[in-house]
Amino acid sequence: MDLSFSHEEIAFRDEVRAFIRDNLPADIRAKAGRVAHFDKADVVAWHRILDARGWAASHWPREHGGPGFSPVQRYIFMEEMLRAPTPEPLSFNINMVGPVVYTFGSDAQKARFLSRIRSLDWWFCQGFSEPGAGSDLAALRTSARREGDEYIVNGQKIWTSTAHVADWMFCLVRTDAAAKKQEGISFLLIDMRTPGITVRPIITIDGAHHTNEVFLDDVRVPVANRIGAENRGWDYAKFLLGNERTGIARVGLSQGRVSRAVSLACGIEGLDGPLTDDHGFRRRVIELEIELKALEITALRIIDRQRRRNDGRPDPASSVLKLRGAETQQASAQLLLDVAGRLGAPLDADLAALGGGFAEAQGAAAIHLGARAATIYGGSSEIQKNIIAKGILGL
Amino acid sequence: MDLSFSHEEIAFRDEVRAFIRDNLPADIRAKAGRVAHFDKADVVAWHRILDARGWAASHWPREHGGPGFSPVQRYIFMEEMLRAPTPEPLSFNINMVGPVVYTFGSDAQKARFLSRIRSLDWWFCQGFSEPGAGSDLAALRTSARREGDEYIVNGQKIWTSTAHVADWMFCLVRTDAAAKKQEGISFLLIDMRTPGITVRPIITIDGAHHTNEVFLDDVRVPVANRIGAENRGWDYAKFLLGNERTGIARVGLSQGRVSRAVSLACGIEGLDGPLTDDHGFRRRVIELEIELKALEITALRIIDRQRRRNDGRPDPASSVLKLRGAETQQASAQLLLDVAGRLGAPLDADLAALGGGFAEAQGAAAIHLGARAATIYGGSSEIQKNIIAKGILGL
Amino acid sequence: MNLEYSTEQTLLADSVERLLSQRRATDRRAIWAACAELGLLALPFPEDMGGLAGGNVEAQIVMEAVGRHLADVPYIGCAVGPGAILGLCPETLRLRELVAAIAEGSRTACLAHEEEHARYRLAHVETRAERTASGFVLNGKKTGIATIDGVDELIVSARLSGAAGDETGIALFLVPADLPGVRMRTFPAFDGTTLAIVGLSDVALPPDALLASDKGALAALDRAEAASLSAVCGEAVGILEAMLDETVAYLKTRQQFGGPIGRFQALQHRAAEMYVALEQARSMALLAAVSVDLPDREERWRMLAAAKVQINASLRFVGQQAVQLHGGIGVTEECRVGRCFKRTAMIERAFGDTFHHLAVLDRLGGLEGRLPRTAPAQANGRAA
Amino acid sequence: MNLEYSTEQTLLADSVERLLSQRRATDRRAIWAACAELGLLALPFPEDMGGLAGGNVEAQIVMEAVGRHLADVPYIGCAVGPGAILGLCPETLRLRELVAAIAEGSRTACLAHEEEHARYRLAHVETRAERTASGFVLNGKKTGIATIDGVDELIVSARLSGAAGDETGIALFLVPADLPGVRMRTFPAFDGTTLAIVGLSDVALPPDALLASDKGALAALDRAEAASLSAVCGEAVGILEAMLDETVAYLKTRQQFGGPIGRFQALQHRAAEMYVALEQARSMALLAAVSVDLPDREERWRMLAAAKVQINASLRFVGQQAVQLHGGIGVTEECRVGRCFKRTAMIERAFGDTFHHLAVLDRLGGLEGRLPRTAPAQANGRAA
Repeated sequence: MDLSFSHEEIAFRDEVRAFIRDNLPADIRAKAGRVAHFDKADVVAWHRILDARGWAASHWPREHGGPGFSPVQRYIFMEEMLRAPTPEPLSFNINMVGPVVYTFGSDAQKARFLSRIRSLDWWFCQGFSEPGAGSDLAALRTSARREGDEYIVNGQKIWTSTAHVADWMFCLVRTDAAAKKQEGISFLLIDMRTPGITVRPIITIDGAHHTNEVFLDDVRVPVANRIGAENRGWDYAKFLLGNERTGIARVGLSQGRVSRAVSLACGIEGLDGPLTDDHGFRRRVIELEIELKALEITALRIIDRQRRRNDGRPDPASSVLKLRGAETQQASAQLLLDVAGRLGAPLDADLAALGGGFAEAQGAAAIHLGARAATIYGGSSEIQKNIIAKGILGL
Repeated sequence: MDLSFSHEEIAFRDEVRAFIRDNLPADIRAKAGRVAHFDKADVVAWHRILDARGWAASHWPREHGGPGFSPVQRYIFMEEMLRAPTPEPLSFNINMVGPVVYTFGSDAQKARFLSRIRSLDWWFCQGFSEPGAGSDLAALRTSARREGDEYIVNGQKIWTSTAHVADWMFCLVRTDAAAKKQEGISFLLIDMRTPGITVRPIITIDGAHHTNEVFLDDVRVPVANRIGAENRGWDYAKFLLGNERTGIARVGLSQGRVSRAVSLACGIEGLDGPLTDDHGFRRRVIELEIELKALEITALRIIDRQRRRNDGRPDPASSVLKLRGAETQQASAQLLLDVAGRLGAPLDADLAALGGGFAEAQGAAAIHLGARAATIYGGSSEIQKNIIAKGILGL
Repeated sequence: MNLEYSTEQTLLADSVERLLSQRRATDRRAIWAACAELGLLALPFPEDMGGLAGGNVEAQIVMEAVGRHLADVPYIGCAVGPGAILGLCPETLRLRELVAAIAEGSRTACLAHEEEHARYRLAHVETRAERTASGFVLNGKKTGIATIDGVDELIVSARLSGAAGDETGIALFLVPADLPGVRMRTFPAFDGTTLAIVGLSDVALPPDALLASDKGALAALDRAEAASLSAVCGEAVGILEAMLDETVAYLKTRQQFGGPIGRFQALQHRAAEMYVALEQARSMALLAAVSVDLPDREERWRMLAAAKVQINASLRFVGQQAVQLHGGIGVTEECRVGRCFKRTAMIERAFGDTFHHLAVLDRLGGLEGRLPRTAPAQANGRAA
Repeated sequence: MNLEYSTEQTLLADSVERLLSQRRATDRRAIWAACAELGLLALPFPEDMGGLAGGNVEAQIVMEAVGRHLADVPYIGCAVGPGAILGLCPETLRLRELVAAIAEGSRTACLAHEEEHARYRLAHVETRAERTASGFVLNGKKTGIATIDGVDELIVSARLSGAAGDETGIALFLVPADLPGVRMRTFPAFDGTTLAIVGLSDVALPPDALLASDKGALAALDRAEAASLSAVCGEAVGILEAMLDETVAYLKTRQQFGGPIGRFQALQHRAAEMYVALEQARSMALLAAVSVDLPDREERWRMLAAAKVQINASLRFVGQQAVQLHGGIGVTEECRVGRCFKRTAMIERAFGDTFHHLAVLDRLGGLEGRLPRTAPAQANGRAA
């Protein structure tokens, strides 16, 4: 048993670290850790820098343009990016639709879409959730009626993050209304410029326009843009949702926040001297450090098991990573705002110009507020507990 | 709005305090706070001392031998006993079967039972739970078949605390097997000397023989010992379970444990000097103190509301008292054992003779282990949450 | 012991509730005028200055409604705080006129005490006041000021002597906001309320601008802090109520997996825990209200610190649960619970956060004084 | 990185599991003999003394099975601890013979280091050793000793110089339990295991009874403490597994309100949280195992302290949930979960409780060393 990385793995980590140091644009670096979401331009810029190095699609097989990383390398790569932090390669493209296309797509679809997905020439968003179908995704009602070589799509999607900047949407639609819930669903790729698509912003409590409602009104989608067989979309969606979840704990992101909280606290005088002497603060830091260490090792254990099983099936234990990962992201964001104190109050970015304290604390509130979504999106904590109870404990 | 006690109430508190100081036998005082349960002899001795003062049945109406306390006086009286701590007047007699008898009993039953219940001439135990009927009490199956002037009772009770020292048991039995769950249940008083009763001890994790299984095998109970109408026992049981729950938070008990933990900690040197300097310990004490203060005020608020409503119906908000009260009893017991550390390990009471530390820590483990039942017995925490969700929030 | 509202208190609660449930929260000035009409603005001021001498329970009644309706009414900064301060200042004609004008809504005043580096410490004042031949000159910066647009008068703390954190040497001044050298900048806080920063550059004041100094000034600030903490506990209770109500309603109506999600026991139990947190907060708000005027400074701050710690915990727990139980909609601006959540985060750090008040209790040997003290007592824990 | 058991480790796990699932936990001597037969007693000792030089993972494998079966096997006190100590002592004929006898089960030894006032501090030794013409004389009292009935040899720490808490001046002695002046009293602990107290009154020892002194003795004790902490983490994982398994089985079978209680979502979610706590504990046990031999003392104790804090939290959470979900039966002696719960409470305070290890981490500036240190580093936090 050996928990430490091998020499090769450490060399790889150093290589990634050096690459980030040398290639992350200065303007993006300046925002790092101070924003809840990077802008599209930042994501694209960094994504393309990675792609030029062959690293944008870190867990794709080499044959489809991936770098051929081992599971441990993938983990190291992701954590180094989070720890910096850099923007992340667009998950919708890299973790979601890409693997669906190279696993279930036709040769023509692979030829048309794969390299553009990888390089982020086309930005994808995810059209899954609907107002009546959140955790109960299979209750979706957006319909796709076949007319010749086209589907006519009608319905409404919600929580469609980045839809307002996306070129394409991968989308679950109901192609057989008579079939049972999970059956009769198909998986379409929809060009966002198609007439009949309306994107309405949803402003979240962090003040950001990150997500949207998408209305589909007689939207015509070529049948050629359907992935796989008609009415089998649920299978592809399940594959997509189970895919590559070892990075889901995002330990590096939380570690970065704890580090920022401690360095912010160093400059703050409280009741009993520097805030770094406050016992309540110290205790919260230490308890978070312990939780994150446990989570990191749990992630490595799951990776190790996957490496040995090597069957590519999702491990229900990765629900632990999503569950505790989201909680520690929230706890670290909360800690950051707690340290910022009253200096974290301004929403107005210009205030940063006003004074040292306000500038130092910038973004703390938005990061805290943005982090509340971590236990809701991508399979809520309740869903993760259901998965553990049923999938692992057999309850 | 005034949260402080009136001069009269403070005078009453002082009177109770002085009475306890002057009348609690020295041998009982020596055990105070060091045992999870007082012995029968201790309970009886103190109960009778209280009864001689007219205080044993603190919330009974004056006409039935109660002292005519106001709700606030009752609260003060209970809390002072817990804080001392003294044995408590036997709940089965005073809080449970007594009020049922004076509310629903016949004149003959009142004449025969009430004063003996009050004075503890007869020790009662509670025959409600059964192996298949715990939280789901109405699922009970112990049957009572009528034969002339007698019921023939057959079945099994469980969690019958003090059955092995009791003179009587008040007992729910099924008198109509055909009726729906809650109907067809009757409320009997059973003399524990009746042939056919077998008491089997259940040893709990605190090492105590406090509770039992009771087997009833053709036990003949005079119909005259049935309270109220046949098949209406469920109503009386509900009345009993809802009765007088403001003392249920037992704040004084937990406060006493916190005090003992702090004074124990004063004598212990840890990593950074006296354990009372340990920040983790101090934080736990302070957080418990805050929680207990909130709970105390919540109890007073509920008492105040009851005083104004004055309808005698149970307030579902008192579930808050049971829920948080049980949790703080556990937290304070846990704190005590945590302070005791390795000195709390011995189960062997003789070890107290060995050394200062072991003697000081005596009973900490048994109190901690015994406290685990607090969230289970008397309506588990889950049941309390159900009551709040349904009874208050309408879910 | 008497925990029932008086007839007047019940009437007050009803009328504030009516006022805030009728108005949209957008027009702050109009709401302020309506508050004046109801007499709410006279409430925190002493009778001998023409106020209504309302107590801390009354202030909580107002703020509970403010919280319940998520109203953006700077009642604490512009009424409770000034009322507590001015009540301890010697009565003068000028103050009587000011209080009358505040009460009728024709003038406004706010407390400008907090500073960037104060971190909840009451005596941390860096702003300097120098005595001059013609009065005083003030220099410094005040932050985190809860105020109304176009406020007329600022009650400013400044230091005549000593270093930041010293308990002596602080003075209070009445500063018209339109004086030369006073630069006020308002900005939106993350919860949507308005805060202000005030820069003071060589602000010249006449001698009668001095409201109080030294012990008197510190006592007045201490009282304002205590009264404000109590009032914000009331606001917290109102927000907790709103979040619980919204969540229970949502659980009853939101359909998923073929029925309302409120039928799931896991969610019922969490709603029950939210109720418990609300009840405990209500109890501690009550404790805060009756503790503001405790004569012993240490006893007072023990109770107030405990109240704030508990209420912060309830805010955090209930806020998180409310958002989580709403799912995606809970983190949007259009959802009331989302907006409530932001307000909870702001209230948590108003008048001392949990780190601060636990440190205060730690210093004082805990709520019951059981523990040995850790440092020379600096009672309300606001000194450096 | 390699987190797979080797073939030998898998075999070891299987054979210990087989041993403990076949035997009733009552006859401690018989189980001990069976352990010897399996080679488990040779495992913690170094090869050059005739041991099998098993590592910390192997010790955890043994203890995980001990925990899972709630076996009363003092493997830590009588094998892991002595193995770690003797491995750092100069090899002598006498030690070789002793180790061979321990390995075959014909003789037993245990560590007698803890004292009444030690409170988890490694260097807190009050027992005195005086040099005499013929060797040494020991006086003092040792407590909390995990041992087997009729143990033959005690490895006793005693102080040649200095005051309790000093890192220098400690020595280790091999003390036959039947020497005049050695009085051992065993007693049942609340979890049903056996502990002992040893009184030492003018116990005369020959010169060769000295195993190590000063830095060597402290290093050996430190290593024993680290190895024991790691091993008890393994036991904790075994108990956590047992409690989760029992609880899941109970939820599936216990009928209430017309069906198995495991259908209630509130209970499912709590079982899921128990699983999470188990997985996190498993990860931290792994961390402990690979950290025992870290050369840097501070780094070592950071990792070990973090592991113990997390595992204590898992024990507390899972133990409480397991008992609560069992209801009344959970607090009885006849219920396995009730007995597991008692064991968790004992393990929580074995080799440092949460107060202690959090204080250690506090001193060292946290797990990642981000925080400023609070006191001169006393690496494993065991010095006064």
